[in-house]
Amino acid sequence: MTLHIVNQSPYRTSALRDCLDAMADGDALLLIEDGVYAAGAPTGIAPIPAGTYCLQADAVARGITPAKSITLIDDERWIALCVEHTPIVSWF
Amino acid sequence: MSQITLAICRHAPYGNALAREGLEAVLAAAAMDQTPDVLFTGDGIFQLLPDQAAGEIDQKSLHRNLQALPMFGVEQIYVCQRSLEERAVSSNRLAIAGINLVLVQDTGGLISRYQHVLSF
Amino acid sequence: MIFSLVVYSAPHAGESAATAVRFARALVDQGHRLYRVFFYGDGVHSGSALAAPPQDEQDLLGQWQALYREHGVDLVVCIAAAQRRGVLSQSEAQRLERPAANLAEGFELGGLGQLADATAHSDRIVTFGGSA
Amino acid sequence: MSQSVTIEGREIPLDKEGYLRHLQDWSPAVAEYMAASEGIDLTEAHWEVLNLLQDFYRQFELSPAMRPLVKYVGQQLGPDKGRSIYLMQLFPPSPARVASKIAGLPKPTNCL
Repeated sequence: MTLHIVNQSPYRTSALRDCLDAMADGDALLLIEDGVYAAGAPTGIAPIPAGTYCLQADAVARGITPAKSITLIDDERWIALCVEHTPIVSWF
Repeated sequence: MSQITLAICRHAPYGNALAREGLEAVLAAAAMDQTPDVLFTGDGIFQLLPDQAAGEIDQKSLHRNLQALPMFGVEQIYVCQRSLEERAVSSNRLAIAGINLVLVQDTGGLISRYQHVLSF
Repeated sequence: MIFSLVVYSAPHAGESAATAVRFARALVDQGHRLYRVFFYGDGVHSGSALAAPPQDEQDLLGQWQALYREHGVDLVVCIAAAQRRGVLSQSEAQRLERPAANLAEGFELGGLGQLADATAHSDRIVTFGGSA
Repeated sequence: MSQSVTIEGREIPLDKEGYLRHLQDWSPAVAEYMAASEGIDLTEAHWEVLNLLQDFYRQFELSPAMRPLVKYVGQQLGPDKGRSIYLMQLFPPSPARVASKIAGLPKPTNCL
């Protein structure tokens, strides 16, 4: 199963949309850096799948409160996700 | 048999160095007999447009570099069909001599076959 | 598990240079092996010894160098990308007849073959993309 | 140390490794000079490969590494010549690098 990592705001580039188009069943999605702007209120640009992960520090830093369906994680859990998944694809 | 590495090219040529440097990385790996598979998706499909006259902006033609792929042992590339449709680019404009263009609908399924993905 | 990282963003330009070094530190702290960090594109600026950020800002160069000192992490700056952007070792500066060298201690210049080699020798590759 | 040579009455600036500073300065006489500095006396067999390298560069805007060079030579000149040993005999010790230099292609970015 693939781990997809998105670090771009959904309002600025197509990274998130391209990523969602390329997700297979069972894949995981992690939002980091400006990608966390997709984790707040529903954007209307692209619905975020349930079970999506969000790097907590990046959300907190930006004053973003992620939706309830999103799992907040730290760097350790991020690494664990990398161990659990292959390949790892970054969208930027 | 699936390969170890997939290179995903999703940036347009010229506006971003990543398109050229991604291709250089693919060529370098191929020259070392570690030829990756290559997927063009998103704006990366614009790299494949014919009639690029990059000399007009004092750049080298990425399209000509792409034509060298068969010399490096890359004889097939994957192209995301949805990206082509979104951008109104017809796949029959994209022919490159010596390269078999494989249109992909299920990019997620393709990606899942590899151990490593390098994004460019 | 053996990891390699690929870094595209210049320090203090895109955030991902900082994310990458934080991730790298967390990796080795958890006992994973970091086989190589490959700096490509604008990421090659990470290897410049001339960066002098103010004291109240992150010292990314120092953090990479600490990883090199403490864990022998292989910090490879792509030579082709570095030549274009002006990150040169002493010998490259001489060879290319440039007036100064700036490759920081702990970093080495290497070819793109080192990226291919990293994919062959790592269980996982994580790319830290640019933002431009 | 920068240098220049005078070839056919023209002054040609070279960098310290003997590469042309300006690619447009290349001429067959310049090639003869550069080959001599690599200890190579250019024969027809050499020229056949040099011309192909220039074709390769015109076609692809790239200087070839060894693997594509061998393939290209094989396609154009036949399998007997499309072998690394053949190119090695003509342009020792590193055919892609040495022949590219003599053919007036850009200096490679990726060799230390």
